Amino acid sequence: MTRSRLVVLGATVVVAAGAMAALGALYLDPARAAVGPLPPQALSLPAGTRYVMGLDVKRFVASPLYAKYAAARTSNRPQAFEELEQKTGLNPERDLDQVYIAGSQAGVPGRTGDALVVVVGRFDRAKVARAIETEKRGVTSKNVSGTVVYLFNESASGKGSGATAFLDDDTLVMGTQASVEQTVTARARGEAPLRNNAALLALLESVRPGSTFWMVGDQTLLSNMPKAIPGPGGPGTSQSIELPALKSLMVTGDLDPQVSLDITGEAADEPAAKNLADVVRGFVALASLQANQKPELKQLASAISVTTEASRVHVAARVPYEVLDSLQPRPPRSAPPRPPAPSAP
Amino acid sequence: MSAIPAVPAAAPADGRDVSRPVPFLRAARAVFDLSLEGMVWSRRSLLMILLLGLPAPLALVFRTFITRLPPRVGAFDFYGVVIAFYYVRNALPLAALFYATALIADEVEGKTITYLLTRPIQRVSVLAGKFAAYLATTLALALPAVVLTFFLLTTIRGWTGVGALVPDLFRDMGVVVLTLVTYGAFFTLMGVLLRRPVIPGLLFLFVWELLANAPGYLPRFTITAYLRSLIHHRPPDEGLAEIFAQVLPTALCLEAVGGMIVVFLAAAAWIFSNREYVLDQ
Amino acid sequence: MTATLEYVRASRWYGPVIALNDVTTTVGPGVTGLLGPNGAGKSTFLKLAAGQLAPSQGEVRVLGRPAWGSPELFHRVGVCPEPDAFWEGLTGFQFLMALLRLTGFDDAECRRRAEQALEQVALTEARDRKIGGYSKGMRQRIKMAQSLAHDPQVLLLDEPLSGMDPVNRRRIVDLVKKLGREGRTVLVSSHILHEVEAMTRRVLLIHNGRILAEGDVREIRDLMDEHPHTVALRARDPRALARAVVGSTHVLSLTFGAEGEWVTVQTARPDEFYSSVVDAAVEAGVSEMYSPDENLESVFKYLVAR
Amino acid sequence: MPIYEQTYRRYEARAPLRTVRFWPITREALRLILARRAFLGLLLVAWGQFLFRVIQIYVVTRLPEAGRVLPIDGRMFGQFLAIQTLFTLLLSIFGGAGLIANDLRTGAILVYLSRPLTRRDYVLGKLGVLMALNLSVTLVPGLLLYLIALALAPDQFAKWSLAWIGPAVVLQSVVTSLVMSLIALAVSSLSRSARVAGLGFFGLVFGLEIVRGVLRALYDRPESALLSVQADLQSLGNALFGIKDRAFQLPWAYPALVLLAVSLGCLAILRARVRAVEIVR
Repeated sequence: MTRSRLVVLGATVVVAAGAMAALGALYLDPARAAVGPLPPQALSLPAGTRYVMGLDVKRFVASPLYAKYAAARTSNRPQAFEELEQKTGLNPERDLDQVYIAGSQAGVPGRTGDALVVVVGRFDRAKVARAIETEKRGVTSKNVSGTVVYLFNESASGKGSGATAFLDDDTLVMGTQASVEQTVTARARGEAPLRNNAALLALLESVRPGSTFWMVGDQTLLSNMPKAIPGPGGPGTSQSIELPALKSLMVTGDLDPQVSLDITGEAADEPAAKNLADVVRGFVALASLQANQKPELKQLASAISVTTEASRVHVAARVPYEVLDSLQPRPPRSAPPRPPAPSAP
Repeated sequence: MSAIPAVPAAAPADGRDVSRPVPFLRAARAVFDLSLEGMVWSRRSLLMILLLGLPAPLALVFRTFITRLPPRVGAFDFYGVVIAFYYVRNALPLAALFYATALIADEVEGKTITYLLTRPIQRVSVLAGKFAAYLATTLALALPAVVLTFFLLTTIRGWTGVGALVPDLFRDMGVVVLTLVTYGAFFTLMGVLLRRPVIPGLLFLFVWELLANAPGYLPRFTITAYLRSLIHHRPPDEGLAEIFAQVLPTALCLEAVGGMIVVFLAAAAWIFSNREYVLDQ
Repeated sequence: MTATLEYVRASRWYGPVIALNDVTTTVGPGVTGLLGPNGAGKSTFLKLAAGQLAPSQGEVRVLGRPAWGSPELFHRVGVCPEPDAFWEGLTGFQFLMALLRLTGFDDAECRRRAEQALEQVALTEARDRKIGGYSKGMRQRIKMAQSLAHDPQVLLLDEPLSGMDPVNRRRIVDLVKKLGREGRTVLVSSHILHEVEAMTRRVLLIHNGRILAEGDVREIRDLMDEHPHTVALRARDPRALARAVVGSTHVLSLTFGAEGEWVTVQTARPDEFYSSVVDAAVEAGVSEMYSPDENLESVFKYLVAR
Repeated sequence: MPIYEQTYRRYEARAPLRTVRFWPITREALRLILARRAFLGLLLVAWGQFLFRVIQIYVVTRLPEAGRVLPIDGRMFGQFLAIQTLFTLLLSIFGGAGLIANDLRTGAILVYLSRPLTRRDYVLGKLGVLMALNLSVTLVPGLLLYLIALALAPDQFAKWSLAWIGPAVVLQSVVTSLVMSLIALAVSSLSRSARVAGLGFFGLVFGLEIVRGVLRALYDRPESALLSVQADLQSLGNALFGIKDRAFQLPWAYPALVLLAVSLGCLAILRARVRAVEIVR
């Protein structure tokens, strides 16, 4: 066994062990049972869901952005958190794991949309239930296939403006009454209506679990997005650039150690994708050309890369926090405090 | 003068079939064993061992000093930089140039080619055996480093979420193999074609392959554009070089890369089989 | 005599230089010396037989098959190349094992043949030393070993004795003679004439890419009657001997050696001279007699001078 | 008329040994290199940038506002020499890779060292070859460019405030050529094959540059620039020509120190490796 052969054998062993460990990690990973980043209980969301957003609270709280936000606001921690903790014993920073928002029509003008919020964490169910019941007024409860659903300001016709319910010990769902009830019934029957929405599942599968926040959706997510954006001349000028309709959008992002964003948009076809990519490239090039006035713009521009793959446009941005700080408009320097007026003789 | 009785031309006692060359695989295996000896464990490989193995210690530095030296890039992004920028764009093609151009040139330069060409084996099995030794050597140096780098970087926050990144690891290992085979085939052809392949090789890698960032159809005339499109890491490059980066469809890339490997190796085998090696006295 | 190597109007040129010029010959079993000065075309002649070069014109066949492009021939052909080049990192034993594996033997057979070949060239005790550390003689012998380890029927040896000390030289000469006696076809190329003379009497003289002559040295010499034969004799009374032979018509000239014991006679018809000189030799007390230009060197000189 | 004895006469070396003993080595090697057509092609490409700069000076003197896009001042020479450094890399491989490696392989070093030459003369001779090659693409075009600038734009350049450009070009060219030559020679002495030496040299210089690229993407600390020889040379050039660059913020003393250490290291390698006989263990 010559030394060269020993090296090759050793390498094969290392690679094989690595592959075994990787396969092990792949199949034993808890997130495995679900669809992409979604936990199993979220599969009881209605089949008509057209967009889903998710926030990993644990990662968000641990991120430098939150630390910066918490440091800035230490003096007046949000009152809402204080009240919430006294009433329900729930400290969002400590107890919440994930928050998902899903719906079918996102803010269609004139209709409030049927958004649903699913909160996963550790709850003291009794305390939360009592807190909801002792809400001042308009809280009633009804039993939907064995699960208590709380309705807020239930009208005469039995329609509440909002509803909430515990899907299980660590999952709370809130939203319009219809969608909450639909979800609760599906959950009780053990169905997973979301699995029938193949398009959304495909998008969810491509989301990298473990990212701090993510968002997937088809046209409805974009329906309230502006159709045209102001031309390079600035908002006042006449010409504006038509945005090609996107069939679907997927955004994933991380906040540690820098703000990193990966946006993938599926355009109607390849030319549309190239057109959209060129628009984004135009903006990035524009930003870097104005670098001499604002050097941080150049850094921002070089942190963005745009690539097209068939009908998909992929924009990747890696923005360090110092760049973000330098981009924020500096608070107007408050006038130096005027010397106290000389006291009257 | 009495005629000396000739040794009968019948098959020798050990039953070898002397009417045909040694079977291809057996000959290639013997050439592989002979070539591997001086390839991995030799002073000339020292630099390539460092170049191909370096990312693993770099990842270790990244991981251990992550608190004292806050990095600008996330762990998984750094892994992407290692695969896309360090390996596929630079280190692997350089290793291919280093080893593949020498497959035959070494033997000719050292005048030991005669021993190989006076054996009952087809010349194409000589090339196959040497190419396999090149692959074994470079993969033995690169793949463990890729695996170690991946685990060192993705398990910084524990093993949760690593499972989801595993498909990336296997895809990257596949692209590392494809990169070494493709560039290996190309530089084997160059090594057989040219007497001095080093400077043309370097000019190809670091001047011609810049076309990969050009707009339009130009990237399709390079090798790196296809290989880069096969990996899904998009590390933001300095400046606007990446601005025109386009990702070629995976199917096209696999076809192009496969075609290149077959064409380059077939051409190299044909040239090597028909060339006379007149070793100057 | 069945022909092992056949050259049919074979020519080979490198650009304007003609290395081998329209050669037709055959080489059969036994040891054949391929002789000629440097640049005469010996290496080209040998490389054509070893399938390293393709003939520019004509045909070269080994054991009935074209030499170029028939790798299967090397089951039965062994080549000992001229360059002193090795994989320096391998030991002698590993070198033989690697090349025997390339010849298609399995490991046990390789080991047996490698040890046997090392024994034949007396390198058994240096088997596990790196070739990089071998002396010049040992390197030449390990090169011989690799050419005969697979028991070939044809052996092509390119300058096998170059740079060897007398002891190793003697050992290789005996080995080649033994191989020739076993009926193998051994073609030994060399530009040192007395080396070849020690191994065989059958030669192939080559010069400027052409074959000057082929066959037994003495036959060639006898065919060259335009050059008188020289016979040197040592006698007790050289003057008496001279008086006895000077009368014969075939004696062309007579020279007396400086010490007064030697007489050198130039004769046109050596056979007649040998028969007529017997009685005179007894009376003059001849103690020694030999023919200085019967050897290869002079034959070659005469042929080249043509 | 007496007949003189023509037999052997003993040679008494009366003439003193020449002082510059290494020059024949340099001259012969250069003659061999200049005879190769490929070298002239490489030289032509290396002088391409010189032509571009001359045109740039001419255009800016005719259309002053073009100067805003392509300013012609002291910094232009710094950028010129920075780009030429890449050509010293190629020329060192082309001319230098085999300088000592071939002598070690063929044993020609025995022939050199059996002449009245010390090992220092041998190294100086070989170094002379590389210095000539490298200076021919840095110092010669650099000074020529400065003279042309003086001629074409006297009002801009013929000023005492810009008189430092000449000496700065000389210093930067000599330092660049010396460092690249020493490294190429040291690597050439570490191998017995010119191809391995050439690629080893490129792998070393370019490998360090890739590692710096990775570390910069990772930590963006100026110290990472010390790691790469090219970056050190560029830092020195920036300091000499007053070029501000975000990537090279360290004071010039550090890169200068690194280059000095690298040069001494190369000399140590040469002292150890340039030897008549190599002991095979």
